Amino acid sequence: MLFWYTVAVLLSLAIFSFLWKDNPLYKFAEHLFVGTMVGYTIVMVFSQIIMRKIVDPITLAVHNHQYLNLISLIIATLIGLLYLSRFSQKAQWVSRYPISITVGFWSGYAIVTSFKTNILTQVRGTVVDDMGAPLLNGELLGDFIKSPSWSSLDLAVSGPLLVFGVIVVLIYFFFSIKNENPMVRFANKPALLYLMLGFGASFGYTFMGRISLFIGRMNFIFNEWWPLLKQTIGG
Amino acid sequence: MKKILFLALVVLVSLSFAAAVKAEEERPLYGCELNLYDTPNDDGISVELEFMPLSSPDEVPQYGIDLYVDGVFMNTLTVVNAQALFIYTVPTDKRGAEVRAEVFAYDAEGTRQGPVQVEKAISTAQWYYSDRIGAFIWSMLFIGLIMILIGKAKKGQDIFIRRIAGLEAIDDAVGRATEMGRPVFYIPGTSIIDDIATLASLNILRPVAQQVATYETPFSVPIKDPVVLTVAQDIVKEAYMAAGRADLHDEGMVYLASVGQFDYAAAVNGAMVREKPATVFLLGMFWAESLMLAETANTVGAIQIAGTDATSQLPFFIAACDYTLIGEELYAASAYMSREPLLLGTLKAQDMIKGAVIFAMLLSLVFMLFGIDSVMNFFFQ
Amino acid sequence: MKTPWYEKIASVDKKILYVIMFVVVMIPLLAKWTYNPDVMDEVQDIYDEVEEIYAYNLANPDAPMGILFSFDYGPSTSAELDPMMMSVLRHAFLRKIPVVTWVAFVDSIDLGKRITNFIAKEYGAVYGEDFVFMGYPYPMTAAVVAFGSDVRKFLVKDFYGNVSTDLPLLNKIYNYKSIGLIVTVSGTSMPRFWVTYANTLYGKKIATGTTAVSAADFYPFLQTKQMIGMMGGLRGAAEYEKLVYELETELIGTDTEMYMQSVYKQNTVQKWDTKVFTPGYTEEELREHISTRMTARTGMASQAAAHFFVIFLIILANLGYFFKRRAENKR
Amino acid sequence: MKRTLPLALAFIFGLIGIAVQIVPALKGFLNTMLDWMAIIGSFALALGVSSLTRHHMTKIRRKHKDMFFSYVTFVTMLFMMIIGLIGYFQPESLYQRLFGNMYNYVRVPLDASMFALLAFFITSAAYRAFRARTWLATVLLVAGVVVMMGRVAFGPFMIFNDITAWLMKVPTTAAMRGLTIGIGLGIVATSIKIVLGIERSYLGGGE
Repeated sequence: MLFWYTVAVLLSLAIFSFLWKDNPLYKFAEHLFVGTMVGYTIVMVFSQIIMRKIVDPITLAVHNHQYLNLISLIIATLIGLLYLSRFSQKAQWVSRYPISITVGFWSGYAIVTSFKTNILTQVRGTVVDDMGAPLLNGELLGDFIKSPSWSSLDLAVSGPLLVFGVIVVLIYFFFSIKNENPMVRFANKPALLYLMLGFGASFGYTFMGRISLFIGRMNFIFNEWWPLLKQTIGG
Repeated sequence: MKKILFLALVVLVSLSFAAAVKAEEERPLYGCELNLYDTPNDDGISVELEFMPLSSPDEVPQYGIDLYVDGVFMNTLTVVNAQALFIYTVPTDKRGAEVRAEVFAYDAEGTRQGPVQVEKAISTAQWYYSDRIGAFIWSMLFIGLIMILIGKAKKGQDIFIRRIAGLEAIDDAVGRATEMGRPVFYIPGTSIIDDIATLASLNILRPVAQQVATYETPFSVPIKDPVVLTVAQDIVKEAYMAAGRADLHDEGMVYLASVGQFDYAAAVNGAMVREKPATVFLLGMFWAESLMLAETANTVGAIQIAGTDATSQLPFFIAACDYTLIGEELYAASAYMSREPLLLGTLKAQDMIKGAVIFAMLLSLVFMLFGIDSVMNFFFQ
Repeated sequence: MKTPWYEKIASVDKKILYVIMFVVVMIPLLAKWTYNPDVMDEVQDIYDEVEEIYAYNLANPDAPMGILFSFDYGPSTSAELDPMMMSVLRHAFLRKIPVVTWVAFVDSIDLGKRITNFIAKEYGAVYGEDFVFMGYPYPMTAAVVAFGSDVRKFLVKDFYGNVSTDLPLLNKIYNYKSIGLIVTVSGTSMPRFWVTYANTLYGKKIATGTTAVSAADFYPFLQTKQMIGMMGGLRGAAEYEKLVYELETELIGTDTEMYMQSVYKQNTVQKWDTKVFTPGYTEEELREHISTRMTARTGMASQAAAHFFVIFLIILANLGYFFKRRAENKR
Repeated sequence: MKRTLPLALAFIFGLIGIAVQIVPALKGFLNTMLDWMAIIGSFALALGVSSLTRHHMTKIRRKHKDMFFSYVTFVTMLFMMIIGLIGYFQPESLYQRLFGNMYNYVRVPLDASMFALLAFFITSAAYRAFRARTWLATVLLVAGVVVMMGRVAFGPFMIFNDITAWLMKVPTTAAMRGLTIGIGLGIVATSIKIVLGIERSYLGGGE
């Protein structure tokens, strides 16, 4: 146990040494990391895909006489094997078949999905909130005028500001309209303002999580490994 | 829709039920609410069962639901009367199977009473996802528009594209590397080929590689995914041939650096500090490794041209890189750089669809002001 | 020629920044400084809810309410999320509220078991009577729905292979009627799942703990009261930790070490199943139990130091930039 | 054969990709397709490993000064592979435990440490980028600093916490949403171009 923990700590320190400068310790850790991950991936592809998706189903299909299934699996395997044509100079172009099948399938697959999740759902979220209340809401504005306070102001203007921001950012990224177009000129500055506020805030927001990761690492070294070391050495 | 109605029903029932408790009125003996319906949006191998016990737990502590598929007994579900909704998906394993559910009530002595309610449903397959049909129609509209505009572009109609700073900078950046005699790195994101951002980045790789070949600058393309590797190898090779510098091409330029997220970052960071590139392209899909690559590139004094559609990583590129292609600029790049009429036509179509989306959004907003949501539901179902 | 100070600032070596950053983070961590944040409403709400369950249980000793804890996170986010889970668990055990725990992912089984037992041990809780660990229920949706009628029918055995109907705790708490609160701690979108199922379908109260990065996603649910409270990131954890620390001081005094050892001094050691945890502590274990009582607050001290350091750096960089530009304009 | 057939395949499989998205009755078929994609993709790993091997072999052949480290990569790769494969056929064996330990105490800490380096990178990036050069950079700077303050605020500074919440709720959401919609259009357009065979540079470009 202590051995493995120590390995983990030493490797962590080797990675951190990169911050000072590139050095043999980091190089060692880096190459070890690459080797481990590639080896791990080979094992995973073998056990999760070659065995679970090819060998086992084929055996099962033969056993249960599901020939349709069997043919489908064999075709897929053969297409996959076409990749190996790249090892020969002459037949290299055959590897384009599996590539175009993969690229074609995923492109087609992406069309409706991204229209739905990236566009329609997002636009809907700009028209009404999660609870189905409209973002442009005259009533909330009325509430603010009746009883002005910070919270009622926030409620009244947040929705419209959000809608405005989405629209100017969308307009900012029109490619085929000249910059002199009054609409584009109008949207330009507010769009940049929204983008920069958003990027700055996201940056600051993520900062916390990144520091936490380092603290977590240090906690491992000082609160897990160090006590274990003392315990083992001390008896 | 049915589900929502049913939920509303449950709420109503429980409300009236609460009222009933207060009034100490009689409750239906062995009462219950069973609802059996075909599973929506599936390929017809199951039906949904929803069950709400209505009797008091003292009188009927437990219910049993017998399930039959095509008249053959399958199993019995035991439902403890917690006066809460019980949901279950009945698998039929084939299309067009008739499922029958019979509810029996067990009284306090454990005697089986009933059946108190019997419901039937047939499992059927649907031909379209009711919630995706809107997206499908929009997509078809988009395809149609692209076809039309490509036709126009082919006829030679000029299509204007505004300047994109990040792409204008590519030429200078490669030139700078040549002057300094240091290599150019191109990182096509760390995602797989399924990711359209990776494809967008590979589309930019070609003109960049061609330029690098013309300038005779050392080139290095470390890659994470094996399929992306094969594609990138072809692209770079053909780009060198197109530039007439096949002699400079080396198979080792495009190589697999590693296969995982952070081991890839470790390997590329290592390569950067050792080979000291003058220009680093970071285009494609990135996750947390974005900032590691960008900062290391800065440390070795490289110009970074970044671009990603990952909104969570854009702030880091904006902060750390010299030029950043923001979101859709990455997708526009291939049209922008090649100036090919077909691609420009698509870009124009994209703008038009965007205009339509904005218009539909404004219309929905206006109607929502008056509490009318049918416009929104029509456009953005 | 001497380089002016503002030039130096503009071109300061990154290594210097890194070293100072390292020191700034390490000092609070090693010196065990604690940062006591103001408790925000969304965290206080969770605490109050647990206290309400305690009050309810005092009034109804025969039909107590329990809390369901779902470990919806894996080892990768445990630095931020462990302290939250530990604090709320401590609160529940301190108030003798029945505790049911389970995990949402295969990877988390070990983690869920370890933390449940770790905290249970501090208060001498008895497995099967005061708490149970149900392991990894699969599929999760079915398990959540099963709690609507009788979870013992779905999870016939607990993690250790005991028959559910033999466990006294599960005979009192087997459906949502006797679950007062569901605590989901997660680095993923699992809290949404809980809102959809347990809250919308069964009207159960949901309390969430989440990483700093995901916290923004869940604010809408707080506004709509679909979640009663949320702990976001290390800060949320530190706030709850502080509340529990105060409660603990009030109930058992400042000498927690004494208290923990005293639990196992009586001659009733056989009460505890050694499969779950061994009664009694070694020196090292004791120290670990004490130090986990302040992980979030010391972490938060480092965190705050890092934030202030970076803000200081940014101000410095801008001053340097300002003076440099002024000097250039003069020339 | 070299160009037309790949384009035709992309078109056909593109249509299949669209169909499985909108026809629920094809759910079973979708699973078959996903299995296909996994199977096909798995063979590319052989190319990846060969590329990696070549990369490091070149270093060794050229007697590069870092050739020792290339050996490190080879040895760990083979080691992981062998213990993993033996462990797969002999579950519960020593090999499998060793494989598990290599994963937990070599891969996981390396991963976590690389991730933790970001704490430093984000610091230097902030130091460099957050300068009030233009009004835009100033906006970025102010938003960043306010949020950083808000995340650890206490006592009288709690106002920063409220501003943070508002910044995240309104401008950030608006900006990200606008970007996401535009990106969605870019994705759809690129996908359509590929399915229709307009964009063909993934086949190596050129005519």
